[in-house]
Amino acid sequence: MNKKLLVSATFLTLILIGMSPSLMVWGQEPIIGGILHTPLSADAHALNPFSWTTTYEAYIIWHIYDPLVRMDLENQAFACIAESWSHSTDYSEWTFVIKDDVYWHDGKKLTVDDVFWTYNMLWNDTNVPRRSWLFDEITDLQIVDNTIVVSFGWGPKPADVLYDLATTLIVPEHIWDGIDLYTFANDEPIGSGPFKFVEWERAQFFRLETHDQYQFPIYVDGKTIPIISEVEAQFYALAGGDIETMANPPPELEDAAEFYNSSVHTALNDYWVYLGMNQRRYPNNVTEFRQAVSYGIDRDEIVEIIKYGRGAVMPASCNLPWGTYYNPSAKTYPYNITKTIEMLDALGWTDTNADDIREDGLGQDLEFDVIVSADAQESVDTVKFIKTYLEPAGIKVNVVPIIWDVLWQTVGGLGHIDQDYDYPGKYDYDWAVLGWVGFWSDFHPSSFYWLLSADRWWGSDDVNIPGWNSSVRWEVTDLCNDTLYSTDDAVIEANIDLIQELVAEDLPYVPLQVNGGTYLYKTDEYKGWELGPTDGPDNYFTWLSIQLIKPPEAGPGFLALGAIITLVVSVAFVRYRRRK
Amino acid sequence: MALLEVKNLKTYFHTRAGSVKAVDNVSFKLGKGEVLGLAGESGCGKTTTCLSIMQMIDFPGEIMEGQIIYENAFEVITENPSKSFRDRIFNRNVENKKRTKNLLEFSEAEMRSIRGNHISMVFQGAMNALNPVHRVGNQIQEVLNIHEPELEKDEAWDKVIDILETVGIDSVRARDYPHQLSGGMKQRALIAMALVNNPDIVIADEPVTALDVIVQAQVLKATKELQRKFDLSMIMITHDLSVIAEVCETLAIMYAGKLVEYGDLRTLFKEPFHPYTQALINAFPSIAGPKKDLYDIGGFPPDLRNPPSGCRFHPRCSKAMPICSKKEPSNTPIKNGYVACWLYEEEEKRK
Amino acid sequence: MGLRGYIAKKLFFAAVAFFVAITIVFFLYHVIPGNPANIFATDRTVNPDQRDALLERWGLNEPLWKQYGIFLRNLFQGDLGFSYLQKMPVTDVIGESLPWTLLLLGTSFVLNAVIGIFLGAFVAWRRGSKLDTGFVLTYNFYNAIPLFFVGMLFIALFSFYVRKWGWGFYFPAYGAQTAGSSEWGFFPRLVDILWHLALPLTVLTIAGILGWSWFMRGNLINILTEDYIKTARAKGLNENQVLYKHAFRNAILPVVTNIGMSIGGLIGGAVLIETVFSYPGTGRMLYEALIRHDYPLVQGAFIIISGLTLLGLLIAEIIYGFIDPRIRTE
Amino acid sequence: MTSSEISDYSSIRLMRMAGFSFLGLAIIFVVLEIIVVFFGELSYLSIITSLLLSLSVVILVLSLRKVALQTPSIRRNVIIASSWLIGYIFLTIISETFFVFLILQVAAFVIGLISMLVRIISFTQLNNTFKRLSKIGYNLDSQIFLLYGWFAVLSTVALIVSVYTLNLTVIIAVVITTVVGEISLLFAVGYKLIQNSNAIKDIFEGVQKRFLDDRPELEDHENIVVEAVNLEKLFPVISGFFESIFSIERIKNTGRATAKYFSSIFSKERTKTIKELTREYFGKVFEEREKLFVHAVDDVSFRIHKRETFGLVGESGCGKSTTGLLLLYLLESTGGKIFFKGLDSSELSVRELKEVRRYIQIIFQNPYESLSPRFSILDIIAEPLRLLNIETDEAKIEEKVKEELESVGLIPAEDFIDRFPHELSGGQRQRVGVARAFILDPEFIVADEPVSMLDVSIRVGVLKIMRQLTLDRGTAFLFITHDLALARVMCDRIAVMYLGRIVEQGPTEELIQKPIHPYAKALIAGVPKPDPDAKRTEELPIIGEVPSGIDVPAGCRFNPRCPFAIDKCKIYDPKLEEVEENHLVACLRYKEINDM
Repeated sequence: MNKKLLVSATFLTLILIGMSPSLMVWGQEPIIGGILHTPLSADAHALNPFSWTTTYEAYIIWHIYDPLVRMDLENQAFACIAESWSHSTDYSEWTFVIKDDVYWHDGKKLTVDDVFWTYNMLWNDTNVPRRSWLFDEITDLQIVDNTIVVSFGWGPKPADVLYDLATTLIVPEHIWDGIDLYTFANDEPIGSGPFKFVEWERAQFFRLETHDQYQFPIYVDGKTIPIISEVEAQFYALAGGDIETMANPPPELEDAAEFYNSSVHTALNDYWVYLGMNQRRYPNNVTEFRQAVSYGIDRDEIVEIIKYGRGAVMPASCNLPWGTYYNPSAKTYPYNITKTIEMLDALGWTDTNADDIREDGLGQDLEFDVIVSADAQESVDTVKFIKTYLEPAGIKVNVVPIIWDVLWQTVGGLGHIDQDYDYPGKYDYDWAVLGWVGFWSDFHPSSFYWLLSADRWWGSDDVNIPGWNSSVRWEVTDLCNDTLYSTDDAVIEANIDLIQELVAEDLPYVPLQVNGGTYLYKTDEYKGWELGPTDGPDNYFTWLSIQLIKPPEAGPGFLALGAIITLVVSVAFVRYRRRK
Repeated sequence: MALLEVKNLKTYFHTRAGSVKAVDNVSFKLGKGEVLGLAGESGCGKTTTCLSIMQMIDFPGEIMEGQIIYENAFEVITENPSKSFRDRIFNRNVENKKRTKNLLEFSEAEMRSIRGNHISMVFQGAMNALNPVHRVGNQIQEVLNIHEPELEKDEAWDKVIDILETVGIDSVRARDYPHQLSGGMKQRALIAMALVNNPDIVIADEPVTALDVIVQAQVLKATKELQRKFDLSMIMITHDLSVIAEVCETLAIMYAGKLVEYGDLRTLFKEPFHPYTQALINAFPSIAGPKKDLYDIGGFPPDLRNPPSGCRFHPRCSKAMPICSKKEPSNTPIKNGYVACWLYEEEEKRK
Repeated sequence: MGLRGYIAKKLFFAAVAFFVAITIVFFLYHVIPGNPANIFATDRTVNPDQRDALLERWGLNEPLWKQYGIFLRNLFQGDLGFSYLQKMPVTDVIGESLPWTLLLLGTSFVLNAVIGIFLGAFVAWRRGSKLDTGFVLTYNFYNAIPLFFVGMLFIALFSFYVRKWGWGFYFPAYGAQTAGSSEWGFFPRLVDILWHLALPLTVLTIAGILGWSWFMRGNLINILTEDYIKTARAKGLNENQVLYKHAFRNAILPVVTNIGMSIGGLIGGAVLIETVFSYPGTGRMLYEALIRHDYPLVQGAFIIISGLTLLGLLIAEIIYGFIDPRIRTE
Repeated sequence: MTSSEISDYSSIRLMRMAGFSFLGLAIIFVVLEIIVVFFGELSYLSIITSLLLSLSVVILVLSLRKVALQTPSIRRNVIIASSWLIGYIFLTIISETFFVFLILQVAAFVIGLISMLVRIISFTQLNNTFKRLSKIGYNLDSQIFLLYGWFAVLSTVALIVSVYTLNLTVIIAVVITTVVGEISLLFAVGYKLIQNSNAIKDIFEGVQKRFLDDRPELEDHENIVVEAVNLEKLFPVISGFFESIFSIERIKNTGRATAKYFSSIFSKERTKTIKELTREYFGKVFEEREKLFVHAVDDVSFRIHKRETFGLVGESGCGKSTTGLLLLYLLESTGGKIFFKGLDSSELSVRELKEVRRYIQIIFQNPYESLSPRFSILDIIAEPLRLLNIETDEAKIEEKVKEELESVGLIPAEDFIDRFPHELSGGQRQRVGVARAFILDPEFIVADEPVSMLDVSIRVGVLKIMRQLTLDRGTAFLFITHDLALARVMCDRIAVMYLGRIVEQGPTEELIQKPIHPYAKALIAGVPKPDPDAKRTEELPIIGEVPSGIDVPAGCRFNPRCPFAIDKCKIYDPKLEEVEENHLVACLRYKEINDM
């Protein structure tokens, strides 16, 4: 009996010691300033600021490196390495003044030479992925004192230069000079950003500490970025206090967040989803038909049900209502199935053979296969919804989920490969559900240029994946060019208004929704969260302002102590009884 | 003076379809140095009888009644018997106040010190009775390890070598694994295993059935010699009367869970009393002497869940009388034994 | 002669199987749709020339058979290639994740085998008892639940609710070690790693233990009806001696051959568990490399995994040869 | 009939086999050529070489046929060697034809490895064969094969190197070496064959003559139902292969031989030729492989007449069950012939064999396992009728089954017809088995230990029924048992088998009363007698147990256990000789023994 007691007490103690988290911090100094924990859902691959391939890598890289200019939460330019910037009157020559008090993480001073080296490399070395299309347009680079002068053959808009070119991350010349970018893993990156790289355990975590020579004060001591692949696990980690923020919590748990001292912030994501109707095929190239389909889709319901309300309806004009250039008179397509039916009837496309499916002008059934990425359950669900919406209007929709690679190939997304040869499956689709990334809500002219001009996307017409080729397209292209070269704001505004109206009327893309994100963040430990309409709580401006308000619990593991005492007492007890 | 006496042993197997009376009221005696042959068809209860003596009946079997009196039983009685798991399962009464020589009252621990030590058993050895993953010598040595733990390892091994040579196996084979031995050698090894600790009684269950004739003859010869050498008491279970004829002195014939005839071997072979014994002896083909026609008993053995009333042999008996199907015959003494048959009971009564 | 020949035979077959496996992996993976150039497919900052240059640099513009030839040649030289994504030699990438997988799988495997076998033996010995019934029920119940769900349940329970309820202890919901633990010194770090290991290991091991003991139980129940068990009892052995000296070793023979199979199962389960618990193992890495078309990494990971499985199988068969004298001496 | 005459038939089979493989190879060549031409690249030379080589193999096989007549072991060797060679050629063709395609080089790498093994084996095998040949007067020097073997090894190594380096020059060099090597081999073989052309002529003529004239004379065709002539069944012990390939001994020997050879080249003091070296290091190892056959049935001949029960008696492992299976056509014999009603089984087509099987039935040993538990008794017995479409009318089938059941003593038949096997006792089940065997009125029945699982009281009944049915229906009956006493009850004639051979054969009573062969004597003496006074012979005449079928003793197979064995018995293998009418004994000393 005694023996059993002893053994079980020992076991219990060992288990308790093993379980005790407090032992982990035994003997450590109490944390001042605190370490911020923000999760990533997948590992980064290589910390190269030019050839990153996933947002996860970009996230880490933007902690470590700084550009000349960062975008603030309202998408306005914020001076980072550049102190100020100016341009010639025709916008063709841009001058950036470099700050004097910027240091690399290894203590060296950041000079204009580093900036020049970085820009020069991207300008001249065509093998390096250029993070901005404007590098193609540069005609000359010069250093004058502490300024760098960038010359163009024409005058791009300030928005283009600031948002696109000046956000290029600057790398230190003394480290990068002479390396082979293809094999450079950049394992211990040296940047000038707010956080210094400390440690990266692959697939586990990143550890960053505050750059103490950073130009702005930072109150936290550092950041730990654990990689947590499952959102549920992220949620429990957040609720349990292991991490401070997370994105897109499981919807069923979202409401529970406030019980665990978390706040919810919702913002729009940089992701637009549209229904691409392959206009290389009849009847997709009939504008009235596209409009009819557009009327037949209840976008509000899709956002509400499939997206759990996270997001917004995508306007047909490709510009969000609160954007700078939004044109309220552009056409919208509120859900109206009777209108769809009317329009189809007006086209004369009726059901003649009584199979509940209308025939088009050529007598073909209005039956369409919709290809959609099988990885994205939300998109598949969206198509299923569209199927039910269009059924009463006599349009039959088949859901065809396929893997992303194949989908991208089929819709012609491979871009340059298209021009050279045909590969199997190219453009062999009816409809597709796709998205765009990279166009902020406050559109500036270049966004339209990117999206709708016939001249972009490495010179191919595949940017218009649905094969938009009507006369309106050329009109829009001309307008875009006009806008880009125009210096008159009134003309620009008028052009953009017109573009929006044209696009909304002609519908190159049948709009669906703009995805949104929901973020949770712990309010009881830190203050100074900065939140924007398109940004979560974890952003550059939060990093600059966040402060610890609750000291972390630290000290010896009381539980372990208790366990040891229990052990000693039980041993003593057993001994005592045995002697007796 | 009987070394082992089985009195009214009843062992039943409880199945869903009813109790199988595998051994029903069996009694016999085994003297010192005597070789008893237990013969009968398969399923007649001869193996169950012997397993009952060893108390190795497994669930759902149960020894219902009877006594197994073992003369040297007191040698193993321990002072403080404790009930083991198996004791509890089989409801053994080990806390009795007055200890008798009845093995059925022994605890599992006490039975263990009897098994292999006082009473050992030889199973059909052709394939499975030796553990394939242990060396033959070690398997034999194990018996010594259990029952004579004070024995040094070397001494025990010497003993193993001795006994193997006694039964006619070359001592180098002690380090072999069972699959390296031939059938005959395996059987010899099993016999060696049974004999290594000088038991009083050896129960041999069909020891030569699976062997070829020549090997069979060799093994039987060795067995006989060993029995004489050690003055062993043996119970030889077999369905082969010729094996019994060769080795045994006393013969017991079982039929359907009953002992139908018991007596001196020579007498019984010359002048069998029970019709079943007669039939059995006549049904055996022989190689010696002139060719004779074989006797066909006819019919088939009964289902023991539902045995025939009265004498269990009566449906197949050529001399059956009306009374046979109504009442069970009792044991009628004959020369050196008894027989359970109405034919002779009537005679007794008539006298 | 016997055992050596046996081992040689097994080695030969293992080598052939390995070769076939890597060939299949190479071709299957190269002919499925999609290619590594799509890593940049949606990235408008990478222009066509750069993509072509990349493909050429990676040797992907060569015909498939030539790529295969080069792949094999490199393989024989011990070179698994250069990961496109990680910009590191594949051996280094795998070298970072493999120890974690081995830690998780190896520990789990040893625990599975040892506890599973003994539990199985124990349950078989008490077959028909309440313990046995309980075991059978548990086995069926646990098998009916998907492993990742069990993992999630464990996270919710032992990582979060215990903290919420104030039990004073908890297990981490993610990762293999605390960030920064590398500066703590050996023992605190070891404790930290074990602490992180606890949950995934438990989930993986419970399933394994149940599987192994189920198998063991079945074997032992069969073995216990064999004649040599009767012989052993007739020798006067007590129940424990019969069980562990005679029945156990025979029952364990088929279990040993099962090792290879169970390693395959373990790796399958480990991918799930690694994902659920964000454990930095080879399985998870393989999964990511697969969807990103990082050919060399996938091939490398596959070679390692199939190599491990085959190695396990080989070891199992050699162990079998050692413990079953019938194979050893024939 | 002597064994050499019978071997003729085997060798014709061998010829056929060689012919077919040649044809098959030719087809493969054509296909390969098409492929190669289609892809536009080709090394014709190697294809042609391989073609010629395969031709040479065919000639080789033919030339060896005469030799094959002499002893079974050489014949075996030839078969093995030629099949190895054919396999090797096939592999060579693949590896060298596809050589030009870089992708298949890797396949060639693997195949090359295998082919190297095959080459090593085949040339040592041939070496052995030729050693034997030279002993009996055929002077085909094995040196050339050794040379060729070394060539092959070197070229394979070069092949591997070439694949590794992917270097075109090396590849071409390898092709040339291989081609030169193989052409030289071809010439060498051809030269030797021309030298021995007379022998070849002899062989051809001899074979033709024998094939035409030497059909066994079957006297009394009507009465002989089954005749086994020099039946032979060898079971290869498969596991031996890898052991022999990978044995450390062999690897060491290879190393030693190579080292010695090269050292002798460099030291310019050739102490030993390659031939001697190879003999020294390889010869012995490969002879081991030859033993790895279980000689289950070896040279067994007997006849079974109508209405006759023939007993095969012997200890377990003596080959009696295998003989039964051979006679049932359930196993294919490796040598000898079976005549069923005068029909030679080896000349029957598959369909004809099926037809013949209808007349041959089996009674199994274990009635507990041989009856399907899900079939009713009616279905079990009627199954052959239905399967062979002999009777389609269900009522008639039932009638017939009932009749059959009654004839085996399951009376009344109505009680049994709808029952299932588990409801019957062992004896009843075996009677059902007997009924099933007899329902087709077969000409011949094989019963393998039909009563050994039954109890004594049941046995007699089943035996009597079988005996009765055999006599009533005139069936020939093969009764396989280990129990001579049972055989005495059942059989008209008995053959005693020992280690795959019949050692004594004769009428039952005569054999049991007056056995001649020492083994038969011992067997009879060993049978237990159910009589307490008639003790078994106190001193058993023989000792030990049956040796394994793999290590068959030289000379008389019984000599290690025979108390009468003398030196002569260890050398000469006795043939069955007729002692009295119908009483055959295979013993060299039977006269002396019986006089003793």
